[in-house]
Amino acid sequence: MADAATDTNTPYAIRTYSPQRLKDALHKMFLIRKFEEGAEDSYTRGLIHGTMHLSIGQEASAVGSCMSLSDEDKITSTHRGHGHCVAKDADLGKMFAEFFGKETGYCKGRGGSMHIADPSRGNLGANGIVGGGLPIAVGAALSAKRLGTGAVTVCFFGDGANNEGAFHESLNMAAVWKLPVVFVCENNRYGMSTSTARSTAVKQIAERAAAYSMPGVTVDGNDFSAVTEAVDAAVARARRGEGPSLVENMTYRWRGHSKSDRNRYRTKEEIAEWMERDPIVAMSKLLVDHKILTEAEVGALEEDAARIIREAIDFAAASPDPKIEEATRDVYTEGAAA
Amino acid sequence: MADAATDTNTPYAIRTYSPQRLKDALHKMFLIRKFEEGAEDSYTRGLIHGTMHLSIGQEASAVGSCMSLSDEDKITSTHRGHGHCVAKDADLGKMFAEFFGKETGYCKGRGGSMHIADPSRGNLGANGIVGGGLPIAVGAALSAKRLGTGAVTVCFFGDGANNEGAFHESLNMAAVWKLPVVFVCENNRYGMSTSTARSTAVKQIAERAAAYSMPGVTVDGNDFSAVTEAVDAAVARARRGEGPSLVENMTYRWRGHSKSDRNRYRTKEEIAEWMERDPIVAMSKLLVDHKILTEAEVGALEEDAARIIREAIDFAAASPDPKIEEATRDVYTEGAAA
Amino acid sequence: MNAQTRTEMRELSYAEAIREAMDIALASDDRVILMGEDIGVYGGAFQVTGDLVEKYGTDRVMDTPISELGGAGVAVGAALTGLKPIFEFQFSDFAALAMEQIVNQAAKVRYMLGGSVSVPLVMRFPAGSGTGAAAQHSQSIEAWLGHVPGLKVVQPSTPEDVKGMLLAALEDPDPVMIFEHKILYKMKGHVPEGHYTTPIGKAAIRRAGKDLTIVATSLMVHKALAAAETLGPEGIDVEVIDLRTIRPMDRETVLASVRKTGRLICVYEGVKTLGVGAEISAMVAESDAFDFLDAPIVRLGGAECPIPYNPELEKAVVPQVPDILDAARNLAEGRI
Amino acid sequence: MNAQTRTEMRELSYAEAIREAMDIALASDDRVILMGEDIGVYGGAFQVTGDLVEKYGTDRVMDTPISELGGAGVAVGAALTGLKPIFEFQFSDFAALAMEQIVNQAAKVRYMLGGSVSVPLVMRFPAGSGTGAAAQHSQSIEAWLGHVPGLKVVQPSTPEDVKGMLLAALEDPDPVMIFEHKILYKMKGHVPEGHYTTPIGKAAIRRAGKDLTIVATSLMVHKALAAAETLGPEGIDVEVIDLRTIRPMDRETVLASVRKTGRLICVYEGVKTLGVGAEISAMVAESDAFDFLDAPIVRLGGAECPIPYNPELEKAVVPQVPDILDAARNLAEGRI
Ligand SMILES: Cc1ncc(C[n+]2csc(CCOP(=O)(O)OP(=O)(O)O)c2C)c(N)n1
Ligand SMILES: Cc1ncc(C[n+]2csc(CCOP(=O)(O)OP(=O)(O)O)c2C)c(N)n1
Ligand SMILES: [Mg+2]
Ligand SMILES: [Mg+2]
Repeated sequence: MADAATDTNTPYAIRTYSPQRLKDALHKMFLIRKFEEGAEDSYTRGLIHGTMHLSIGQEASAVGSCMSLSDEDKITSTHRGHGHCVAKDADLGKMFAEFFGKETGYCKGRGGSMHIADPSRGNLGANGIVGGGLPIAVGAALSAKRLGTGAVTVCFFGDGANNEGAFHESLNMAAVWKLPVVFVCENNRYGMSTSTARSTAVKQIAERAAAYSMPGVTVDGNDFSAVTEAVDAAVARARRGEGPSLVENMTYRWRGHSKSDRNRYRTKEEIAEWMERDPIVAMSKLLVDHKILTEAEVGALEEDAARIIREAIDFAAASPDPKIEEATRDVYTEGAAA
Repeated sequence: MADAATDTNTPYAIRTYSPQRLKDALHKMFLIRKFEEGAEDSYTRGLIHGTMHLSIGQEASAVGSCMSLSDEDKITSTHRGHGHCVAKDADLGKMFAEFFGKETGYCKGRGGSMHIADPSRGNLGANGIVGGGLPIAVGAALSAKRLGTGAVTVCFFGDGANNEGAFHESLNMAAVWKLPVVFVCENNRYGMSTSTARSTAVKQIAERAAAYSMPGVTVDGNDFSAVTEAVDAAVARARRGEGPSLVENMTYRWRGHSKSDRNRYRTKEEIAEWMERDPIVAMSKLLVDHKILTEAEVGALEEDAARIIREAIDFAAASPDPKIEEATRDVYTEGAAA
Repeated sequence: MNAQTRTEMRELSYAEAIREAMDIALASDDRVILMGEDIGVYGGAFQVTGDLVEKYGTDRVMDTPISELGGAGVAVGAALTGLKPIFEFQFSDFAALAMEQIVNQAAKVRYMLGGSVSVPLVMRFPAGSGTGAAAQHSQSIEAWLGHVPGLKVVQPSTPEDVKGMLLAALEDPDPVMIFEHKILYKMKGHVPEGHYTTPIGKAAIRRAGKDLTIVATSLMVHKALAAAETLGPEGIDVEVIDLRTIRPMDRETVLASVRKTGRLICVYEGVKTLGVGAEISAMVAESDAFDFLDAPIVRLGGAECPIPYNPELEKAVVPQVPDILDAARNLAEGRI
Repeated sequence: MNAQTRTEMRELSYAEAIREAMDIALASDDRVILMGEDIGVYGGAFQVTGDLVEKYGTDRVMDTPISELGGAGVAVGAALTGLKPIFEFQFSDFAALAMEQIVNQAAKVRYMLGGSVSVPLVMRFPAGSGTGAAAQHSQSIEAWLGHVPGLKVVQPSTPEDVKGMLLAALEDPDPVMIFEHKILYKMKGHVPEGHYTTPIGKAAIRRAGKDLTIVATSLMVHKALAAAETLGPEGIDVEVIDLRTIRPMDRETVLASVRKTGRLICVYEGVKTLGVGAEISAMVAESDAFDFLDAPIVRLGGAECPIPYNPELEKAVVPQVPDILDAARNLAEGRI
């Protein structure tokens, strides 16, 4: 690989993004991994009150899908949303603070893991309702079109969500109105314990795009470049005013659905097999192979991510709790007309 | 056409059904037409309190789709359900009585046009909620499969209903569980004022069957034989335990959506064009061409239908109103456990 | 007659008043859009949007597919990102399909996000019985939404109020749900021209009286007023309060009236049990006004059944003027 | 210890009691099926179905796709045609997606069809706050369904009751909605073996008292009992009524108690406004028991906000034992 950048076999991401952006992408993937591990650890140590849904193993999908987005562009996320937040440039301290229920958190401790959002970065938020974000994403795309902002919305959802009526209604409206939205299905093969084979009457969810006359493509969701190539094309199409697309990232969550999962619906072998296909290892190798980073630099990136997460956790741990007497603040807008 | 029954060009219905059944089918189509005209007339004369949705122009779809069903088989119907009722052998007197809000009506005057049902004939009822009958049909098919009754459910719904989330969820579950249900979309090109082009991101609704890995076919819904051929095949498939199908009957409603319709969304020419394609005229011609009926016999059938409807209206008009003091009867089952 | 007098005399129907409010909003604020099923060329199932699509085009008066959940969610997303949608349910009954987006999203997102966003969304719900449309097209479900923090819920009873409250709702940064009784659409009344707002959260005393308070909502306000006219000459002087807003409820106006009259009847069309009148009654029973009560608090609500089709049954299952008369006489004469 | 004593002493958790009821039903009636998300091999989000799928197979313990509206509708259709489905919502919050089928179909179809069908359907709703799952996974929406004629709505508060009421629900030809507080799932208590039913529509007096009546629902029953234990030695003798059924409400038991004590506190977790306590209060205020009231009727309900994530805030927005103590003391000492 003498001259990667001109080789036609060079992966899309390498051809398309600057070394700096690629390094940043890998850094974000490390941040997600470390965030999730830190979250898990905090849970084990009893610092977390509720449950959580970890996205370890899905980092390429989150980061790859946001590569061509700016702060003006929007995303809607899911219950498994930490990775999307990080991909959309959230502040890690505020994320952990939210996770710890602190006043300094993104939601001032009111929302928790399932509701982290950062509107300033175009992140309209995680969502506790499976499929809940789909029509909201379409609404954001409607705003963009109507207000002429040029913004695109990337709507994350899971394979399980694809069986919600909201999926159907949302894709249909987006297509009828030719809205600038990209539906990114993170197909990790299970909605909780229920495999797509037992829940979904089609082999690949991307096949359902045809029911809305929109392009649909399935890619290896653990291959950063493949994700980027597919989503970037869909984002570009949306920006050109040609309407929505559906991209299906095949991926896998290493951990159980949430903390109550006994992992009875899948085998250890299957999990091990997918852990072999670690998206971060693959991305690291890609960048090393293309001489964008050395092994040592990869290690340094990982360590830096670990440090940031430690600091984020420290920030969160040291942050104040919300005041009890303010429990009902922000239900309505203060000083509103009525 | 010397020997129609052996001619390979002979339409399916002629090849398949006895002359008596075909005559009965045409008779039912006349009954539907006359029922709707009688309903309209009653409305104009102020005998009807609410609104109504007439199916004039769609008679072949209703009757054709029920040809291979017995009383054990179920249907679920829609707000535009009079035709389905008649096709499933409802008593016309009880139908009109219901329409007039009488105690002798199918629903004892509690339900009205949008809720006529005849469980004894397997008709689970019209439905005021667009798409409301779809999951109910799947549930009926689940019962049939689980209880081993061999019954099939035909689920009628409109083109407008195909954009409801309930459509998606229902077809998906029916397919995943391989249930004996046939989804019959009566595509009359409009949901109220909204054309499929403006509401539905696919050209033919049958294309959406692929999203559920089930067969989907579009037929001329005003061609009795074509409807019968498609639905019978789907019913047979369901009976064989091979799962659900989607059949799309292209048809047209001659009248406005309901009595509040100013018909602003379509042209007179379009209406006239479709009136040329009267399914009853076509069916009459089919039976005359195949020497199953003479013109005179067709006229006699029509007249008989008109007589039955007159008698039904007379029965309804002479029937008693429900008693006011029984307004809250039948909310719960009397003498129930709790 | 000078211009001003003419203005003051101007009468519009309730539906026209809504349309005028939407017209004003569309004309003055680019961010306002209308969404709903058949609100464009059809003019809306109840002809409320009428010909607005001709004036503002299909980009701003948008026919949605028959997708209540998705449509409501699109409106939520649009409201979160710069638009001000006015979303029409064709019948309030169909909101049952969209409760997820209304309750789990629109109502909660501001709070869940710690106040970093707001949802300037208006939803309109044609509600109530009396049209012969039976059980799935005649419900009064305002109590459901009245139970949901984060929403504001109003039930204007006059053309003037519905215009003013719709315009107030549009100025409100939070989601406002407007329940419009279908039977009111054709009712005429005085409607001021131009832009004005009617406050959300304030009840109106429609008739002052000293013997007995009736708190009524929506169409029932008119029935209560009719009853009050009959009762006056009988020596029962009724104060009629039009609650107007279900959430937040105007405690003070109601309590002040009860302190004065000592007797209360709540009249509402929704099912009696857990309907709006339950809250009115409980609000009074837990307040200092309790001490002024001379008799039990009477509720006249809808019967415990779905709305039947037959017109006589349909009337029988919601409060009518004679029911109010009976209750008021019994109460005033100490028979309760 | 003989066999009978052993039986009487047997303790199960609330979740185990539900599972036992479903096991009995599945074993004795072929028409019973369980439906819900992840109720099979996963055992249910709260491990209520547990290992039942191993005993009865996936045909009778059916994992549904994540399709609440459709799933609920399938259950309605199945109930109409010969099966007896027990449908589990994973969290009651998601019922917002299925209100159409629950309210417009299941509740109304018998009435709309003039009594020619019935819907023997049981739905289970894991409800309430206290698990740190925030605003979209912690709601108490029983008041919505309590407002709907055609449904029966219960909130069992003990392992014994939840088993008996689930079995009663299965014998009931009409749709019965069971709200199960998630915090109760692990609570242990005596549960009789075998088949028995606990009547729907009957409240239970959990503690007799003469000074003050507390009517509580679900988890709040236990908080009320804890408060009563503290208040007894202070000379405030509290009668604690476990309402158990929201629809139809047991008027007589509540009124009899209020006639005796003259003081009433309603304690419920749902949002205060238009929550279950509003109906309890209004029911008393309109009855002859009104004349026996010595003080206003106090309601302790959920705060007017979504359920927050932070555990301290989460506790603060629903009634706790100290809130009940305060209210009871104030009421008993005439400070209200
Ligand atoms: C409407 C709704 N139904 C059910 C749930 C419970 N639930 C949370 S996540 C989940 C599985 C979602 O699967 P999928 O969409 O594939 O996302 P994944 O968890 O695999 O990332 C379920 C059933 C929910 N939160 N919302
Ligand atoms: C959930 C719901 N949304 C909207 C309506 C109002 N509505 C009644 S019929 C109808 C059009 C239905 O169109 P389609 O399914 O094509 O049936 P058609 O009337 O053409 O027979 C609408 C919007 C309704 N009854 N239910
Ligand atoms: Mg998944
Ligand atoms: Mg149509």
